Amino acid sequence: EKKSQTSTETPTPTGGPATGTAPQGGPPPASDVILLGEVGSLTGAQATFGISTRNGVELAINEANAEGGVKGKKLAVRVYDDQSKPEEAANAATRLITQDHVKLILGEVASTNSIAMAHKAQEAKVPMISPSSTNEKVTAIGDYIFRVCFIDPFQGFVMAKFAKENLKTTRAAVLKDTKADYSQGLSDVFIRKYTEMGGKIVATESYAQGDTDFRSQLIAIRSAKPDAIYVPGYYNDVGIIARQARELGIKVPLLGGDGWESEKLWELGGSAVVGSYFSNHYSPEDPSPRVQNFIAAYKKAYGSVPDSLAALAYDAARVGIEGMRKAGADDSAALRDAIAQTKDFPGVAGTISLDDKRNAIKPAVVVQVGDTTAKYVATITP
Amino acid sequence: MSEVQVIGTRAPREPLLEVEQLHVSYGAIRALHGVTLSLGKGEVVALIGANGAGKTSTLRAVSGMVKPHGGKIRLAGADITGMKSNLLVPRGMAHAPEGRGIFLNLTVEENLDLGAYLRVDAAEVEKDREYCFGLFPVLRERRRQLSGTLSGGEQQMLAISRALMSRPKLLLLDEPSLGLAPQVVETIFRILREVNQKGVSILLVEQNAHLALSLANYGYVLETGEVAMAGPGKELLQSPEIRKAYLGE
Amino acid sequence: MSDFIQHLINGIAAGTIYALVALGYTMVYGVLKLINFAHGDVMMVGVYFGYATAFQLGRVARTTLWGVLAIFLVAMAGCALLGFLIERFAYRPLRDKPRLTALITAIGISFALSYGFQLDFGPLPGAAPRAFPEVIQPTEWLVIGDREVVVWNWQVISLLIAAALMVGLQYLVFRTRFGRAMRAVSFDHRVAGLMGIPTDRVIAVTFMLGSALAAGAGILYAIKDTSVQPLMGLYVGLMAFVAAVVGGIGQVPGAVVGALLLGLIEEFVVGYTASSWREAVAFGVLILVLLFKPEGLFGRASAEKV
Amino acid sequence: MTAAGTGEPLLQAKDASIEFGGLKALQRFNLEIRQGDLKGLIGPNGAGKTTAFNVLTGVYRPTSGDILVCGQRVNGKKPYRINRLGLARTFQNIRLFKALTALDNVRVALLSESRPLFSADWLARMRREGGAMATVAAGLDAWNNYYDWWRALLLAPGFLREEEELTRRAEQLLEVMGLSHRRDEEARNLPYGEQRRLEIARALGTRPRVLLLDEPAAGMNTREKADLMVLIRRLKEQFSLGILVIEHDMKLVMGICEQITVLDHGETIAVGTPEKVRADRKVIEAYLGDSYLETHPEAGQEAAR
Amino acid sequence: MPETAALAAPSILPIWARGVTPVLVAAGALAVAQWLLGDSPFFVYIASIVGVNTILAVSLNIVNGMTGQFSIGHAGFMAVGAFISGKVSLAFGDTAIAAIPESASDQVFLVGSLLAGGTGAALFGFLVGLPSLRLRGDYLAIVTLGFGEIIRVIVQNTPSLGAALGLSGIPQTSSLFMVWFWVFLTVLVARRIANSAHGRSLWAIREDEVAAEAMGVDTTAYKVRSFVISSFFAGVSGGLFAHFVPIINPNSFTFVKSMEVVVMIVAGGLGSTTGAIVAAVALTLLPEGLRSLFTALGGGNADLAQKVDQIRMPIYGLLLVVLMLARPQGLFGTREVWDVLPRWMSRRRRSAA
Ligand SMILES: Nc1ncnc2c1ncn2[C@@H]1O[C@H](COP(=O)(O)OP(=O)(O)OP(=O)(O)O)[C@@H](O)[C@H]1O
Ligand SMILES: Nc1ncnc2c1ncn2[C@@H]1O[C@H](COP(=O)(O)OP(=O)(O)OP(=O)(O)O)[C@@H](O)[C@H]1O
Ligand SMILES: [Mg+2]
Ligand SMILES: [Mg+2]
Repeated sequence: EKKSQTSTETPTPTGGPATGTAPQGGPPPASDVILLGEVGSLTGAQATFGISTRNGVELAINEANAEGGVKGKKLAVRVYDDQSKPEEAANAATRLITQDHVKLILGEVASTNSIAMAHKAQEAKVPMISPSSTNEKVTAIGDYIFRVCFIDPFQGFVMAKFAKENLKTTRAAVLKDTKADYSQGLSDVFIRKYTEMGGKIVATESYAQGDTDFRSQLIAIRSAKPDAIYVPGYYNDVGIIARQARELGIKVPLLGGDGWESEKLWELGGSAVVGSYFSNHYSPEDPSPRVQNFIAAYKKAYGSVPDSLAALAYDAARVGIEGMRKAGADDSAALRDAIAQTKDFPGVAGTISLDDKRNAIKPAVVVQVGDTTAKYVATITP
Repeated sequence: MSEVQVIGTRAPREPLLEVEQLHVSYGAIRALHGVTLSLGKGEVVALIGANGAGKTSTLRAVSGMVKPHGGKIRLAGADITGMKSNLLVPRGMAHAPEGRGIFLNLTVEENLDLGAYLRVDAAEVEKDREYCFGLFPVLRERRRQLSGTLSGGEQQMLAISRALMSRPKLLLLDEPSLGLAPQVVETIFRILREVNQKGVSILLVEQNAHLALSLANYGYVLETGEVAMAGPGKELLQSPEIRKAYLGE
Repeated sequence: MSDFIQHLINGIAAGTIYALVALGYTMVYGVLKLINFAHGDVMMVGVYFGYATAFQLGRVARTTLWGVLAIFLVAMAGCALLGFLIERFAYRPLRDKPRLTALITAIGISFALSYGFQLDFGPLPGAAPRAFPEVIQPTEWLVIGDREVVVWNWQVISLLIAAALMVGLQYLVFRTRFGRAMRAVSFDHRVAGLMGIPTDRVIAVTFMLGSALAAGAGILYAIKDTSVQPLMGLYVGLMAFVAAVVGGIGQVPGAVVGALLLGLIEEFVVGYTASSWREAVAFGVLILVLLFKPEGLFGRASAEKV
Repeated sequence: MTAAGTGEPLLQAKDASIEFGGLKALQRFNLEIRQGDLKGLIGPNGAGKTTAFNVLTGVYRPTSGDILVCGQRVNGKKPYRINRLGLARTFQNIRLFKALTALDNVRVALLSESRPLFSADWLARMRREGGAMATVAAGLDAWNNYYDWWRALLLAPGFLREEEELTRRAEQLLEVMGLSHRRDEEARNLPYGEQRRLEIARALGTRPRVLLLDEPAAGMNTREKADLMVLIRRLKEQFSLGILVIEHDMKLVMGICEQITVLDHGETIAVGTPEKVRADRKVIEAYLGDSYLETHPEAGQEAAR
Repeated sequence: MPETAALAAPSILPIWARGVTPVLVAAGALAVAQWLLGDSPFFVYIASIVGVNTILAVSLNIVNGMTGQFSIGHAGFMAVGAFISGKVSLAFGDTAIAAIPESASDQVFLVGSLLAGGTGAALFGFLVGLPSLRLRGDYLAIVTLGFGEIIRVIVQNTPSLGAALGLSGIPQTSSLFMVWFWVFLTVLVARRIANSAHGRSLWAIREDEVAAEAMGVDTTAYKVRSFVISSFFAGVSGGLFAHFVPIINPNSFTFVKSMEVVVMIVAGGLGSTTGAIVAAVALTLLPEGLRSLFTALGGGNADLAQKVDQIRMPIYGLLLVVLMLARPQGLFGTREVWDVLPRWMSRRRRSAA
């Protein structure tokens, strides 16, 4: 799970897609429309997550409709807010399934909420694809639950490997977000792998999502004199962390995960973040047309560079649509199988193949934070 | 509405306070229905009546603590019906309310100074404070004590002093003798006489009908929210009804 | 050791910010006995005012003395107005009603503001945090050793401001006529009216003062933490409330001391254990404090005589 | 209940004193109330009368000296325990349960009535035993209470009858105090004088053996005071009480009290029959004032001798 | 205020039957409801949420409304109940009583775990109640608030309780019947307390502690008891919550949640159980209602439909303000239907006769 950006300027509603929404009223959708459901945190502590996820999904659906929809039917999505609360997520999922009779559910970002939804989806046998919940438990819930992102352990491993082999560090410190299960997962694996590879963890500190003063943790880390600091948190915390670290005279590079990926990182971190590394699903620098087109289209609609949350949401939606193209939307079992078949699917956030645990197998890239953009450094495969 | 029984004659005076057909109710409870009374410049007018007759409600309405539902109140000719209390103080009204209304979280001295809130003449205020301390020496002893810890009677003294501190033209007193030692009660009535001689008009609610009526130029008897009887203090004191109903004879 | 000192300094700095918020809080609180739940959110709005102003001024202007002053003034004025409106339309009508009634409207306002600012259309900023421009260039004010102990200029600045405000408010409340009026109103506003005190105005002014203070505090807070986002008010507001109560309701110095205490506890918990225990320990300590001083640190035993 | 020996003192104060930061509000205060007594406590404002009540009823703990209720030492005991020993009071600054109806105000006081696991009288007797017995009584009391919670929750038949019984008794008490017409009015809406009477009704609800009245006549007119005098006497008989009255109205005090204690600055300056007290120089100077002599010549003559 | 009329109310019944009959009737009615509506997942889910909030509101009302102790940490007790009973159910997850059908034994275990949760919460209630003997008003509020936060933090840092991710896999054995039966019990208890000497003692404490003491009310004991009772039911509600929400997570029990409950009881009318119920139901359904409304309205307009769910919360806030301005004493003041109804009925009966 990771955060997204919303444009600093307010997005232009008219520029926004017009057809990507539910048909009139509550009653089951007219038969010539296939209704998808999405649940996200549009309000509350994690509101930024939900919004760009929503945008990504929307974009995918509009493109699909532009291409003529699925089997002659148009697609539409209904988006519900879960206020970043599991009970609300479960509620929203139930509502989508029983009231709106959606064929496919997309979401959530936070693993907790995805799990809540997944139970409902599995019960009702409605396929669900989580774009960016990275906790292992999510897909373990049942055979109707998929995801298009890699899971925490892999990212932890990637950064450990990179730090040890590419950066040749020997002493690392970890600063993790205890409120975010995601951050926990990454740092646990990082610590394990890094030590296995012979490195030494010299300090482990923690903070809580939304904190804005990290000086005391950083002081502790500073006195441990590490070569690098692993901060698998979210860009809006990381930005501030970076500033305050430099402020305290800490010069070693910060390492992070896909949670860093956002324009906001520069806004918040300023020069302080430059030179640090993080693992990611894709690099906007990736010259391949499919990535560049996506970025262009997204920019056009929402006036900002898509973050990996948007990219993953976009992929998730397209994987789902692809499934429908193969198996149609009406037979949920068939749809499930079709999605499960996904192999070497050309997603913008990396090529996706789903394994038997319904998790995406895909390489990760490591990028370095430049002055204005993230520079591609290395690709690390499972 | 029942007939008002008027006895005796009233010496004509330039009216200061005129209340006409005053109606006050608290939610469902109708406290006053049509109270009419007047008070001339320099007069002492007493309001007596049984519990719940509406004496306090009348004062509250006059001093703007409650909004009347009907009727007119005029002060020195100007209509003040439903006006906020704090606008009446500059017009020379002071009200020592039922339950004393002491600021228990403030010291005795601060309470007195609040009485003079709108006054700017520091020196004069100082004088008046000394005057009050002169009247009630206890208060001087306790000037720095939180008034919350004063005894009931001491609080009563404080309430009256505070009312005097604003140098009012019209003084509304709700049962000033409540909970005071006999000696102090006399002091108080002596004071009232003094201030009245200085030209302050007084609207006095008092349970001790004897004291009240012997001080007052004119008196009204309230019964269940209406004026039942009116007349010069002395003559009311003589009237058999009063002696029976309020003096327990 | 040097770490300890640094923690001490940062703790005090953090506490100072809380103190600034708590001061505004405790004023309103002292007068209305109203738990002004929206205080933190008013602060948040103030920060956005400052943010907007800073942008209008542009890179250069906003770092000049006048620019900084302008930022503060605009924010404070804006919040004073906001505070006035809130008081006028959400609290005043409920003044004679049970105290909790106003608490609910306060919560309502708080929701409206904090969630409203999360919306990302119209003039609203959206949920994403923004970097607050460095209107005060952070510079070391004092450096010991190899940057082992650093005192930053903004830390000193906010400390001075807080100290000044504390003295000022204490004077206002206990030495001035207006202060006496405030305390009278807080005890019984109907009788206060009988003293000729313009109750409504006293309360309104107090409210505007409190809100303006919140805005000022908020900007210092944003400078310290270099960012601003719609939910920032929630936690700070809560902590301000806690500090104000622990210090003793309506006690100006109490609010400050309570806030400093809070700041120090948090800093040291985070510095020497795990930050995830911060609230727990902080509240644990505060509860203990209250058990030993039920009227708060500076609170006098209530003067109620039987 | 009534049968309790008239002889032995129900309430005793032995050299009770209390200070408030230097201020000696009450000094070496002595008093005895037996069943059927009707005594008065007077003195200038701030003399310490109400404070005396507070010390007797456990609101304040005496800094020295003893308070005995039914022969048992109660220093520092909680007010509600003292009340259950049979001591009830009214307050000078009326303290009714403002938002409750007149009826409920009285019914609150009646809680000790609920028919429990262990009989109330029985426990009361144990408490008066004092010492270990009292502790046991407290324990059993708790059980009574738990038991009673369940009866309330399960609406045990006995409980229902009792509730109706309680209501009836409450109504009777209102009747006695002449407040029946206010049964369902919220206490805060009653006029001052009626609030005072309601306080007395409430106090009687706790089945006291001694009743302390703090300025019961305040805010009543001469006529109502006259009625009150009669009422107080009647209460004493009807509920076989010992009564102690604080009052500034000499007519009332002198009229109904057999014995009067006079306080000044916390010190007891005189004790005795109305005649004696009224004639006491110290009392006249400190409290009654010379004019009192003028209005009551007979006192003057006595004083002269 | 409770009325003797309230007790006379079900006087159609013989006196010995009044205790249990309502319970039996309710059970029957709920069984039918279950049978009729039980198979609509969405309805059941919403109804369960509403039920849980109702229990919370009614129980908090015992402390805040009746006893006048200002508690703003109710979510804490809910959390305690949720995690304890959740853990219990996980422990007995796959055991079953052979003698009876599995579904039945599930319910038995559910009730068991609920009681466990309730008792645990009640224990904490006792602990939190103790300070109330020394602390008044907002000082006490801070303690309750602090307690709530402490609980949340502890859970967040305890892996065995799911830490940040939350506790999942709890058997989802709750049902419409179960939830609303507990709602009924809570209301019944609240009401019967209110109509007993105990309820009056609580009110006395709310009105004036000194006077209450002087009238023989053991204020300390009563304050603690009110805390214990109210937290017991809060705990049960938490337990129920854990058995129909797939995953429970500390973020569901923040002080914002506590505040929502306070809002409910004040909006309903402090001290009025009826009000608490109505407000709880209304305020819980409000966001869901707005959702339906907006989707209906915004169907055509893409942009609105996009923002709908974001606008709900600000609107919710404003509606609160409006509500309190319109009815400052709360929906019901301090009145109860069962105080008003019986008089009304008896009047009808009389007029009929
Ligand atoms: N705050 C209030 N709320 C509701 N009703 C009230 C209030 N104050 C007074 N009343 C009612 O108004 C009527 C008149 O009361 P008021 O206090 O004016 O009488 P009063 O003559 O002052 O009695 P007392 O001599 O006892 O002071 C009474 O019936 C009383 O019940
Ligand atoms: N809690 C307290 N703290 C400080 N001083 C107190 C406190 N309670 C009472 N006093 C002081 O003790 C003295 C006696 O008070 P008390 O109320 O007993 O007087 P009283 O005899 O009842 O007078 P009154 O007839 O006016 O009611 C008063 O001077 C009062 O200021
Ligand atoms: Mg009156
Ligand atoms: Mg007294």
